Amino acid sequence: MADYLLELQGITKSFSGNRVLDDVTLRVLPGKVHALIGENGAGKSTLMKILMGIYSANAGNIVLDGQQVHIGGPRQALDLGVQMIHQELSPVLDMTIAENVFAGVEETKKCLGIFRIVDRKRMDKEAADALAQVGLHFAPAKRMRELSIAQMQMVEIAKAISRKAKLIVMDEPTSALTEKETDILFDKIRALRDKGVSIIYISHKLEEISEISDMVSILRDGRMIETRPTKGVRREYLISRMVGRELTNFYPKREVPIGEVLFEARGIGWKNRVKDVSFSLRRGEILGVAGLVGAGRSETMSALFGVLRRDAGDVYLNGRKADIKKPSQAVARGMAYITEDRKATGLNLIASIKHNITSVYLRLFTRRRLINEKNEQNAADKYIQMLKIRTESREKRVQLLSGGNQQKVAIAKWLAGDPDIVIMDEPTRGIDVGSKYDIYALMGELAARGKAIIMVSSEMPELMGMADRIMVLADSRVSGFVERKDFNQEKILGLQFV
Amino acid sequence: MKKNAVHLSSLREFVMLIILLIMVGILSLLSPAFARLNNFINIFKQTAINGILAVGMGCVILTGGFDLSVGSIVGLSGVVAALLAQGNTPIIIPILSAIGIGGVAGLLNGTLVSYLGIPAFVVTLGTQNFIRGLAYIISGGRPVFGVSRAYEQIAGMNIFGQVPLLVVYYLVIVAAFAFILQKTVYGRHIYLVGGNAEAARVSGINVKDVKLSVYMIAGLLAGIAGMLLTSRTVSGSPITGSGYELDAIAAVVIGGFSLSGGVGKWYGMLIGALVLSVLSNGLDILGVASYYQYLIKGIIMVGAVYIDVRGRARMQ
Amino acid sequence: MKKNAVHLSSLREFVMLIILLIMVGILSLLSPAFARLNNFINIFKQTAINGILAVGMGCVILTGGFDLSVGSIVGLSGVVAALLAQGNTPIIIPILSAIGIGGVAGLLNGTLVSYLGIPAFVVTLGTQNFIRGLAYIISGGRPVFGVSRAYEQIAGMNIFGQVPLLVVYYLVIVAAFAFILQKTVYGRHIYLVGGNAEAARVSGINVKDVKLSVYMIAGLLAGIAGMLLTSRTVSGSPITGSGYELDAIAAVVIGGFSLSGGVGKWYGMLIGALVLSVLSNGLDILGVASYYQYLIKGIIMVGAVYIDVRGRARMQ
Amino acid sequence: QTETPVFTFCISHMTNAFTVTAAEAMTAAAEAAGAKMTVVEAAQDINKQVSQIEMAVNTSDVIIIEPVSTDGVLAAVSAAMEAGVPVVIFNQAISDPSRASTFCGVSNADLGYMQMKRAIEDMGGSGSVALLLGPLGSDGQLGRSAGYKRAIDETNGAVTIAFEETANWTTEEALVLAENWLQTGIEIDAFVCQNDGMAMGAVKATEDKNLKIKCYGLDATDDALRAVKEGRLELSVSQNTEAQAQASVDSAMKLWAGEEVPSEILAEGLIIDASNVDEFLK
Ligand SMILES: Nc1ncnc2c1ncn2[C@@H]1O[C@H](COP(=O)(O)OP(=O)(O)OP(=O)(O)O)[C@@H](O)[C@H]1O
Ligand SMILES: Nc1ncnc2c1ncn2[C@@H]1O[C@H](COP(=O)(O)OP(=O)(O)OP(=O)(O)O)[C@@H](O)[C@H]1O
Ligand SMILES: [Mg+2]
Ligand SMILES: [Mg+2]
Repeated sequence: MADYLLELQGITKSFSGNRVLDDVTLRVLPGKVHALIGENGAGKSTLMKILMGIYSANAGNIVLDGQQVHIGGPRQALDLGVQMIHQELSPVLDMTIAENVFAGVEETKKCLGIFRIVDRKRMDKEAADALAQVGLHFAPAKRMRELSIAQMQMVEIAKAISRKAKLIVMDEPTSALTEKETDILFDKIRALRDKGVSIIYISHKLEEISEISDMVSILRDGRMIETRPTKGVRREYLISRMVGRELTNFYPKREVPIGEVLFEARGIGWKNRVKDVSFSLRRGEILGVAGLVGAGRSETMSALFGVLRRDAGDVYLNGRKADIKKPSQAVARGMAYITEDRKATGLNLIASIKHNITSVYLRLFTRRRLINEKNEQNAADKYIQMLKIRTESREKRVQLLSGGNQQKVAIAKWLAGDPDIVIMDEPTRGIDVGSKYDIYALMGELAARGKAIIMVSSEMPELMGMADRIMVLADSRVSGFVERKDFNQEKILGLQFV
Repeated sequence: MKKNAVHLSSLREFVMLIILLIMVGILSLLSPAFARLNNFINIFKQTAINGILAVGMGCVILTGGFDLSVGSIVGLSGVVAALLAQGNTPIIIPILSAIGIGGVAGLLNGTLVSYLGIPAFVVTLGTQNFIRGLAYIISGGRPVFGVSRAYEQIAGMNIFGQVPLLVVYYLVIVAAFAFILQKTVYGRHIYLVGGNAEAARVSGINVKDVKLSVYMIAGLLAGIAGMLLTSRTVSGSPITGSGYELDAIAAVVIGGFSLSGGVGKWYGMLIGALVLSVLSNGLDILGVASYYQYLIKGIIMVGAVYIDVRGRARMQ
Repeated sequence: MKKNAVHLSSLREFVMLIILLIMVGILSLLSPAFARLNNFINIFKQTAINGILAVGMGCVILTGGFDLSVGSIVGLSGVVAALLAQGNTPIIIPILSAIGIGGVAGLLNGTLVSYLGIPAFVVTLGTQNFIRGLAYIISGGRPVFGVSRAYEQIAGMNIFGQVPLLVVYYLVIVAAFAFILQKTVYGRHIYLVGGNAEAARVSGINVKDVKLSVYMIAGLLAGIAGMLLTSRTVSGSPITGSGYELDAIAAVVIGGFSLSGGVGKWYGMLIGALVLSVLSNGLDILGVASYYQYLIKGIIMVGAVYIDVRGRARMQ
Repeated sequence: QTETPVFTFCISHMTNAFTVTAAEAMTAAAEAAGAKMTVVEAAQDINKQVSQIEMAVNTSDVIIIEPVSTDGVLAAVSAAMEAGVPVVIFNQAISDPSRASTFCGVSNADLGYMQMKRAIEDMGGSGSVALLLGPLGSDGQLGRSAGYKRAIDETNGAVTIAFEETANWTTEEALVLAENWLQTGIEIDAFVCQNDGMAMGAVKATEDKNLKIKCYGLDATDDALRAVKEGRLELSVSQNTEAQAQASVDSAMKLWAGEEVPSEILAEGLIIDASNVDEFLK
C-alpha cells in the first residue's frame, strides 16, 4: 500500500551507545488518528523528535507522501507540513501569547513599500481566534509566564492546530488537562481528521486512545511491537502488550483506618486566586482535590506550603498552629510537595538523578555531617528500582530522561524523606499505566502507615479510584466535599461549575 | 479597566526613564551650567560612542550572549581608520575598512560561539586579547595621527547649527534598531532565541544564524564606533576602547536587560547609556572630587536599578 | 561496562587538565628555564592571588551569580592592611581588618543581590565603584608603603626550604573548598540553587541565604587575597586589583564552569587559574614580544576551551 | 568675565602618586592665586576626556589639560580655543602644540633618557637591561621609551635590552614579570622602570632572590625616595611636579587676564640618588 501519508522505516537511534530505538517502523494513513503508546522511556518522544528533525537517526528513512525526505531540522519538518505539540512544554515565558503562537511563522506586512514588518494587529487577532477555538479567552498580549501549565498546554494546542499541516504530532497533549479541555481538544482532532489531516497521538491515558484513535502502535523498549486498528481492542490487551504483564485492577485502593486530624487549613487566601480555603486532613486519609483548570488548586497548595506567601488564614499541625511561611518551614515540619511543574519547580534538570533524589533530605545521607556517597547511591538505586525509572546510570542528567521518568524522579525526591503529609499536584502526569499502579500502591502504603496525602488531579478516574474524600474547588473557593461512599462523576463535575 | 492596565504596564516600563528625568532635574537645580542646552547636546555627544556599543551589546545580550571584545574592536578599527584616513585618501576608504573590520571580528565571534559552541565569555575574552594584539601590531604600539580634515568632519561637524553629526548617527542607529527589534521578524527571533533557544529551534527558527548575526551586529557597530571615535579624537590609538565593553553592558543592564536573555526593550539601551553619562557629566560639572564620584556612582547605579526593579514589581 | 562508563566520564572531566599538561610539556620543550622546579613554584606563587579569587568567584558563579567587585575589595583591603601593617603593630590587626573588610563587602553584595533582588551585575558593578572610591579616599590615591618586615613574611616566607607560604595558603583554600563543595550539605545546596533556584526553594533550601553566603565567601577570599597581595608586594595601592574580577571569571570559565550556574567542579577552578598563569609565565620566559602575547593568549584560550568542549562531547 | 577666574583641570586619571600630586599641587597653586579650580579625571579614557573638555568650555575661563592622549585631544583643544577659552597643556606636550595657548611640562623623552643614561653609566657602559613599561601606547610609555632608545643607541650596541614588557604602572605586575625574567637565567644588569611603583616590584623580586641588581625608578615618590635612602633603589627621577603645576596656574592667570604667555615652559627633570636624597625626603 503506497498511500500512507508517512512512513518511518527502520529507525534506529542510540544516545552515547545506549540504543533507544531499534529498527522501528511506523506507517500513518492520511486522515487518521494514529495512537502511539508505550511505557515511559520506550522511545515515543525520541521517534517523534527524529521525525521533526530535532534528533537525527542512526539508521532508517522517512517517507512522506510517498517521497523519501531528509529532515535536517524543525524548519524542514514544518515546511513539509508536519507540526508537533511537544511533551516538554517549550513556551517563551517572557513573551506574549500571540508572540508564542506565531513564533517562527510571523505574519508580515509592507511598511513604506520597502520593509516587511511584523503585522502585530493581525497576529493578535488571529491568535485570539486560535485561542477562542480551544476555549481560552485571554488577551493575546498577556505574557506566557502568567498562565498555568494547563493553560500553556492549551496555547500550544491552539498554536499547532491553527497552522497549516497535514500531520500533527501530539505528544501527551492532555497530561495536564481536565476532561473539559480534553473534550475541546478531541473535537478539534475530529474536525482536523475530517479535513484529511493525520494525527499521531501519544498518551498514557488509555481511555483516550480508544475514544479518539483509529490505529494504535505499541512501542516497547525501543521496538515496535504491534500496529493494529483501535476498534474493538481491549484496554487490558494494550496494557499487557505495553508492559509485558497483565494488569487488571487499576486502583489498588487499600482500606486503612482513618486516624486523628493531622493537618488543618483555615481560611487560606492568596490574592484573589485563593479564597477562604479550609479543610482538615486525617492520618491515613487521601484527600483528592478536583477542579477545573484555573480553579486555583495549584495555587492553594502553594499557599499551604509557603511557596506563595499567604495573605490570609493559618495552617494547623496536630491541632497546633504551625508557622509555615516558607517551604523550608514546611519541609522541616514533615510536609512534602510534589509540584505540578516538574521542570520549573520540581527538578534540577542539569543535575544527576542521584543528586535530585537526595536533594530535599540531604541530611539523611550524611555521616558525621558529611555527605556519604554510598548512602546517596543506595537511595538513588532504591528509587530507580522502586519507581522503575528507566536509565543506564544513576548519574544520568535528569534533563536527558524521558518525560515520565523525570516525573518519577520528582516524586522520588520527596519520598526519600518519609514525610508525614504529602501534597501531590498532578503526580502521575506523563506516567505510564504500569508505573501509575506502582505509585498508587505506594500511596496506599503511605496511608497505611498513618501518613496523610493531598492529591490534586485532573483525572477524575484517578481521584475517584484513590481518594477517601474529594474537595472540589471552583473559582478559587471550596465548592464542596464529597465522601468516597458518595463518589459520583456528575456530582463532582457539578460542584466544579458552581 | 483594560486600558488602565495597559497604561500602568507601560508606566512600569518607564521607571528608569522617570529616574533619569529626576536625576536631570536634581542636577539642573544644583548647577545652572548643567541645565544649558549645549550641555545637553554635550551629554548626547558623550553618550554616542558607548551608546552605539550598547545597541550592539543589547542585541547580543537579548540572545543570552555576551561580548567582551567590542572594546578591542573599537581600538583596532580606530587604528586602521586613522592609518587610512591620512592625506587625501577619500574618507570612504577608512570608513568602510573600519566597519569591515568590525564585521569580520563579529563574524569570527559569532562563528565560534554559534557554530563551534564555545561559551561566549571565553570566545570574546579570547578575541578581546587577539584583536587588541592586532591593534598594537598594526600601529606599532603608537597612536596614529595626521588624520585628514575631511575625516575629522565625520564626527566633528554640526548640522542645523548646533547639532553634532555624532549625535545624529547615534540617534539614527538607535532608531534603526528600535525598528528592527520591534517591527521585524528578525527582531522577534532575537527575543525568541534569548527567551528559550530550544523553543525557538523547534519553531523552525535558525537559532545558530540568529546567534551568529547578533555578534556580527555588535562587531559592525563597534567598527562604526571605532571609526567615529577616531574622527572625534582625530587619532587612533591601540589602547582606545579598553573597558568599553563593561560600560556597554552596564548601560543595557541598567536599561533593564536581563543577562540571561530575552528581556529588554530598545529604549532601555538608550536610557541606560544616558543614565551613565548624565551621572558622569553632572558630577564633573558639580566639581565633585573624583574619588567621591566613585562612591556616588556606585550608590546611584544600585539605587536606580533597585527603584526600577521595585517599581516594576509594585505596578504588576 | 558500567565501570568503563565511569572511567570514561571521569576522563572527560579532565580534558582541561590534559590540555594544561600538554601546554606545560610544550613549554618545557621550548625552554629549559620553564621546566625548572623553582619555576613551577613560581607559577603557583603567581597563581595564588587570582586562584584564591577564582575560588570565591567559582562559588558565586555556581549559584548563577556574578561578582565584579572582588578586584576592588582586593584594592581596599590591601590598602587598609598596608596602612595598619606599619611599624610594630601586631600583624594580626591588618590581617583581620583586611578579612573583615572583605566580609563586610561580601555581606553588602549578598544582601543587595539576595534580599533586595537587584541583578548581581548591577550590584557588584556598583560596589566595585563604591569600594574603589573608598580605597582612593583612604589612601589619598597614593600607594602605601612602609609595611613591616613581619607583615612581609606572611606571604614572603618559605617553608620546607623552598615552598612559599603563599602557595600553601592557596592550596589550603582550594582544599577547603573542594571539601565544602563535595562533601558538605551546604556545598550541595550551592549547586542546587544554581541548577534551579525555584526548585531548591520548594525543596526547603533557604535560597536567599545560600546566595547571600556565596557573596560573603567571595568577599572574604578577596579580603584575604588583598591582604596577601599587600604582603607579597610590600605595599598597598588603591588601584590594585582592577580587572582581577575578569581574570577570576576567566579562570573558572576555562575550568568548565557555566555562567548560568549549577555546573563546575572544584578542580576546574584550580586548573583554569593554572592555565592562565602557565600561559603568562611561559610566554614571558620565552621572551615573546608583548604584542604577540595578546594574539597567542587569545588563540590558546579559545582553542583550549574548544578542545575541552569537544572532548567532553565526544566522550559522551 | 567673572570676579574670580574659574579653571578646570582635566587630568587623565587620579590613580597614582604622580597624578595625585599634580592635582593637589594644581589646586593649591590656584587657591594661592585666588582662582577656583575644578579637577575632573578621565579614567584614562580619551573619549571621556574629550567630553570633559567640551563640558569645561561651558563652565570655565581657562582649561588646563593633562592629556590622556597627546593626539586625541587635539580636536577638542582647537574647539575650546575657537570658543575663546584658552587652553594650557600640562605635563605632556600634545602633538601639535600650536593649537593650545601654552604648554607647561616636561619632556618624557628627556626623563627617560636621563634615567637610562645613569643606568648605563652605572653598568660601566655595557650590559643588558630589563625594561618595565607603562601601559603600551600611553604617552608616558612612548616618550620614556623613546628616551631609553636614544640613550641605548648611543652605546652602539654595548647595551642590549634583555626584556621589555608592560607592567601597566603597577607593582604587582612588575613583580611577576621580574620574577619570570629572573627565572630564565638570562643576564640582567639593571631594571629600568618607567615609574616608581614598578621599580618597587622589581626591587622586591631581586631581593626575594637575594640578587644585587640595580633598579631605577621615576617620579620621586616618597617611598621610592625612602628606598633610595635605604640603598634598595638606585635612583628615581623627579619631574618636578610642583613647578609644572605652578607654571600652569601662573599661565592660566595670565591668560585669564588677557596677557601674553610664552608658548612653552619646560620644567627640568632631576635625578635623586643617594647623594641628594636627604634634601627631598620629607
Ligand atoms: N538526549 C538524550 N540523551 C540521552 N538519552 C536520551 C536522550 N533523549 C532521550 N534519551 C533516552 O531515550 C529513552 C527514550 O526516551 P523518550 O523520551 O523517547 O521516551 P518516551 O517513550 O517518550 O517516554 P515518556 O512516556 O516518559 O515520555 C529514555 O531512556 C531516555 O532516557
Ligand atoms: N482568570 C484568570 N485570570 C488571570 N490569571 C488566571 C486566570 N485563571 C488562571 N490564571 C492563572 O492560572 C493559574 C491558576 O491556575 P492554578 O494552577 O492555580 O489552577 P489549577 O486549578 O491548579 O489548574 P491547573 O490545572 O491549570 O493547574 C495562575 O498562574 C493564574 O495566574
Ligand atoms: Mg515522551
Ligand atoms: Mg494545577
